[in-house]
Amino acid sequence: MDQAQSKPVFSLPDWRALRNDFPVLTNSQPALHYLDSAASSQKPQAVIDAISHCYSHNYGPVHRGLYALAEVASEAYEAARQTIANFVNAENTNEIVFTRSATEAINLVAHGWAGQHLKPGEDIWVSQMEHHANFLPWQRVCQTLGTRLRVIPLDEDGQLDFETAEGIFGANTGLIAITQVSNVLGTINPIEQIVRRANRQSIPVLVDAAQAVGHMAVDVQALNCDFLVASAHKMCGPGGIGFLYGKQERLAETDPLLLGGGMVDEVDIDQSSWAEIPARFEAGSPNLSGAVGFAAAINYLQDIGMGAIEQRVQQLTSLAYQTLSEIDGLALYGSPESTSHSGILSFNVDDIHPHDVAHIAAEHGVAIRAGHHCCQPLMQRLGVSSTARASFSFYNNEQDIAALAKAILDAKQILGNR
Amino acid sequence: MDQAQSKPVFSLPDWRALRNDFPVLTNSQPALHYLDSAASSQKPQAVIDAISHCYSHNYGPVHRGLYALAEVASEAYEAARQTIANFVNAENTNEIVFTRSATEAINLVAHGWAGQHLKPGEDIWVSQMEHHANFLPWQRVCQTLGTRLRVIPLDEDGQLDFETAEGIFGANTGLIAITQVSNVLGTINPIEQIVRRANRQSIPVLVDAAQAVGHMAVDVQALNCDFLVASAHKMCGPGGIGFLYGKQERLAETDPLLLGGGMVDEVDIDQSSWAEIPARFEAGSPNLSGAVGFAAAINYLQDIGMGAIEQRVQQLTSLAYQTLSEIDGLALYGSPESTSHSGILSFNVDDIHPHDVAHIAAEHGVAIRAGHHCCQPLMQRLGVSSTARASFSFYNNEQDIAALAKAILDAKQILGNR
Amino acid sequence: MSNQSVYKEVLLDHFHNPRNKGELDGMAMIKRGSNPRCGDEIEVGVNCNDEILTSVRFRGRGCSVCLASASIMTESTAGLERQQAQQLTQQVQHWFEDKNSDPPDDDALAALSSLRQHSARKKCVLLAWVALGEVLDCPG
Amino acid sequence: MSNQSVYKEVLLDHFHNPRNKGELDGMAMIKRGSNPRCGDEIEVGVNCNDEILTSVRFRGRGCSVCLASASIMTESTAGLERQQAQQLTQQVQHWFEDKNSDPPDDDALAALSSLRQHSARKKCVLLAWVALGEVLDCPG
Ligand SMILES: Cc1ncc(COP(=O)(O)O)c(C=O)c1O
Ligand SMILES: Cc1ncc(COP(=O)(O)O)c(C=O)c1O
Repeated sequence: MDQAQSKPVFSLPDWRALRNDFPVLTNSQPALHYLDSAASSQKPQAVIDAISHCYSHNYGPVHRGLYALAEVASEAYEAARQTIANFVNAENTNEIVFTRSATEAINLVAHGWAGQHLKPGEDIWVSQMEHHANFLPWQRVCQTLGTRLRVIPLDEDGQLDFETAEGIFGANTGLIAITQVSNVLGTINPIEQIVRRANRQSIPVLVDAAQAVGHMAVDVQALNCDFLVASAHKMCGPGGIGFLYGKQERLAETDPLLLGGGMVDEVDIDQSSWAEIPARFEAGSPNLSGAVGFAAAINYLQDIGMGAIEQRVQQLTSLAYQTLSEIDGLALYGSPESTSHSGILSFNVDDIHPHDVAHIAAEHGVAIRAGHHCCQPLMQRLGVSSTARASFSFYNNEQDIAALAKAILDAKQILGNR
Repeated sequence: MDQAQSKPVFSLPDWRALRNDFPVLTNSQPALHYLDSAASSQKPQAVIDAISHCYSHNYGPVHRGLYALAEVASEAYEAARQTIANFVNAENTNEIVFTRSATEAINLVAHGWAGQHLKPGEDIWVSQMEHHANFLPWQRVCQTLGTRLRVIPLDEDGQLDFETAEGIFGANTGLIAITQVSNVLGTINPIEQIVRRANRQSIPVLVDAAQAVGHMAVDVQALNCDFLVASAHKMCGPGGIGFLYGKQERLAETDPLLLGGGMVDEVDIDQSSWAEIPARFEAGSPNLSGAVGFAAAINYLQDIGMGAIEQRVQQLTSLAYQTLSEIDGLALYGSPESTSHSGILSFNVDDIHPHDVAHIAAEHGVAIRAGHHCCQPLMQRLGVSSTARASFSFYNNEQDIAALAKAILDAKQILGNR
Repeated sequence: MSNQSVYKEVLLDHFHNPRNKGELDGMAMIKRGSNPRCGDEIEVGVNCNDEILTSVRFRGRGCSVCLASASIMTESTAGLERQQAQQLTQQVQHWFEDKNSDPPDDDALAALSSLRQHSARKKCVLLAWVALGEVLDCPG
Repeated sequence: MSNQSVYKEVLLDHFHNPRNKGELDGMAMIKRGSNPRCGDEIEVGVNCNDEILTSVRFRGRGCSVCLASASIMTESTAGLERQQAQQLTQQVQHWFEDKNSDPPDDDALAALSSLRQHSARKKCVLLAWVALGEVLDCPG
């Protein structure tokens, strides 16, 4: 990080040098064109080192010991919480709950908030582009509680179509759970506007920011959402850790999902009293190296600058869009030329099965993903069973895009309509 | 590990050399006497390296890609599952579910099995020595379902007292959830016998093996339990990962706790169908480095040998027991001279508050824990609000015990009855 | 593209010119196999005469590997005794599940060999075979 | 033991010979503070006359730090005006919450200073102070 800090404040990042921060990319022989960052990003050396350092020098149980190592561990864990709070501009540090993932965070809200506060007959709104993680928990809540699952349709460009989402901002809506960025289309949804309209009816909004945090500046106070979730592994951080942001008053009315050590004050045979927030939601031994690695990832990203990252990815995505558009028989989903679009492109080529496209790409050293991307409702809307998807990070470059185009042409040649 | 493998098969491990595998211990200046392994163990270099290597060479999304990195990742993840299955002698690999922790695993069974199969009025039995992780989830099930929480009392020696646990093996019992090793007393419970008696009435048994797996040979087929849980971080592995073992037929009748990506087959707006076992229980992006680090920890322990580890810890515990017994005014809880005892000693000294004992110990470089150890029901039984606890691992040595004794004498001198 | 490619001549030939593919009208026994993860669906139909498979056909959609594997399967099993076909089906499955297993004794299957190193494609290769196995296990 | 020890003379003196500790009969205002994590419980009682704290006493159980801090507190606040006592209470809390803050202007509190680097002991130090703060916040 010293390197990044010593550069003049206003100069552009040296993207070529930054790519070398990622050992998986530099260690790969032949060259790896990693275009699957939306599934999980690669990790910079700074994050790998932070984890090793934690285990080699500062490892101890968090919140549980009176000796130096345990104090250092507890302080590092809480400092990581602070880092996340600052990164998403939470008003209070205790509005950040560590979870194992975005998925757990959504399940926590579904169980602990929706399960406690929604009433039979009320509507929970999601969109047609939700990841299963932001779809299935609500489906279960509806089956259990008798609430109704409603779906915001998409227009031809893959944008949310509020015109046809009748009653979404009405009195019968109990919750809106919506993704900030689609992991298939790359669409960036207008969360601020949605929350503003929802607020008039005091409708809580949960934002699935798994594809947003770490990819663009995310400000929970500006969004003014009630809940927001993300995972570290999609933003250069380690696996096994994510977070839930919740407004203090919302967290105060949320029940814990997991019960166990560290989340109670007094335990009696018959009943128990929960600890304060956010400890209440963090049952079990805290994941210290996860928190430390997560904070290191955020520091790494902030050293580059979120604005620079966003711009870089937009440029790469535009270039990829142009390049792919020129390929005969290639269908791009969503509206990638729009400015409200992040670094994700989904497509199909001729009638070639996406598995074959991805496999042939792999034989070219290009890592893309094929499948339904955990978005079956969206696939139904698009009328396909799967797509190929290329997703871009700031560590990608022009050669990655050229290699992708070459691979697609090869796939056409091998398997395309004859 | 080469080092461990190249030694002749029947020689005793070189414990002094093994201690040097733990960078936190070798990096500490002045010497660290880490006697808090029951809270979380330190990590050997082999585990730290496995995690770094994963992130530097083999990192990719698990179960989701068709390119080489993703295939390597998926295979490493499944190989780790196999390693755990072998380690606890599960009949089938798919009986091992990755969770974030022992805590999550118990909550999964409480929600997904007990919550589905127990009936109002039935009894759930736990013991008076349970960790909150194996207590609170059952308390909630009882509050929700109308089942009754029953508690197996302890006798004077801190052993389960089945004489007074009336009806535990009777027709009204729906589940027994019991710890294999007490994290306060060190008592090893006779799980095999409990399961044998429970089996006559077809009562399922869940074993909280958080303090057992990695500390002694644990064989789920020999125990014949229905469920068993543990966390990697207490057995030289990384934070943020643990597992649930469940008999195939039990897992087949268990509902998932978390819903999201990777755990469904087909998703429709109205309903969805779960994927096969164990994928059904692993919603969200799998924690690759966690699984890889967990497997590395098991390999490390197996290279030393579980028998050797168990024996070493017993020797250290006996020595500590002898040494501490000689201290005037020191009260040891449980029955540490018994052979069914693992490397955990809880005690109090005179009327000195355990916080003070632990703090003064810390000033001597001795890391012990003070508090209720997430076992408030047990504290009530012992008639104290907290205890000091020293816990031993194979990487401890005689000097650690001498330092502990010295620290306790110092605490007596500073704060003891005058 | 490298020599390691799984997209070799024989496989591509079966994909571009699938054998015994089309409607299954008149087939005595039919089973469906599907892979919800990628939306692939195959139906396999078999006619028997005196315990001999007189005709094996398939229809459905899937990736090239899935379709080529089905096509190869129809050629390799037609004409076999039911028990022989069952054995071959098991051999193929075993071949893909256990990296150290020997190849089935049918050279026509060699075109699938390079796919064994791609665990993610296992389901694609086996979809038709699993369906055939179910057909053959039915008393009938 | 090192020189860094928090168990220094003044603290130990307050622990071994606590001031103003015992029954709270006759105290006008009483508040309880507890730390369920370690079972510690303190009750703080205050008598006022004309907005001046005439007597501050405590009882309860806790670790040496908790008891010594309570004892020091009773000496440091008795005789103050209610508002001054409130201010001191806030200063002490702030002093333990913010590592960069200045010490409160009462030299008697210096004995607590070395505990500031032990975040795990913060609750022990503050238990009595928080209870006192609640007493003083009550309209009286
Ligand atoms: C006996 C016992 N059970 C369960 C747990 C919970 O383990 P974890 O915090 O890793 O989920 C612990 C550790 O704290 C324990 O000692
Ligand atoms: C939009 C979106 N939401 C939620 C998730 C779930 O994230 P995780 O698997 O890390 O819990 C993902 C990633 O798979 C995603 O892309």
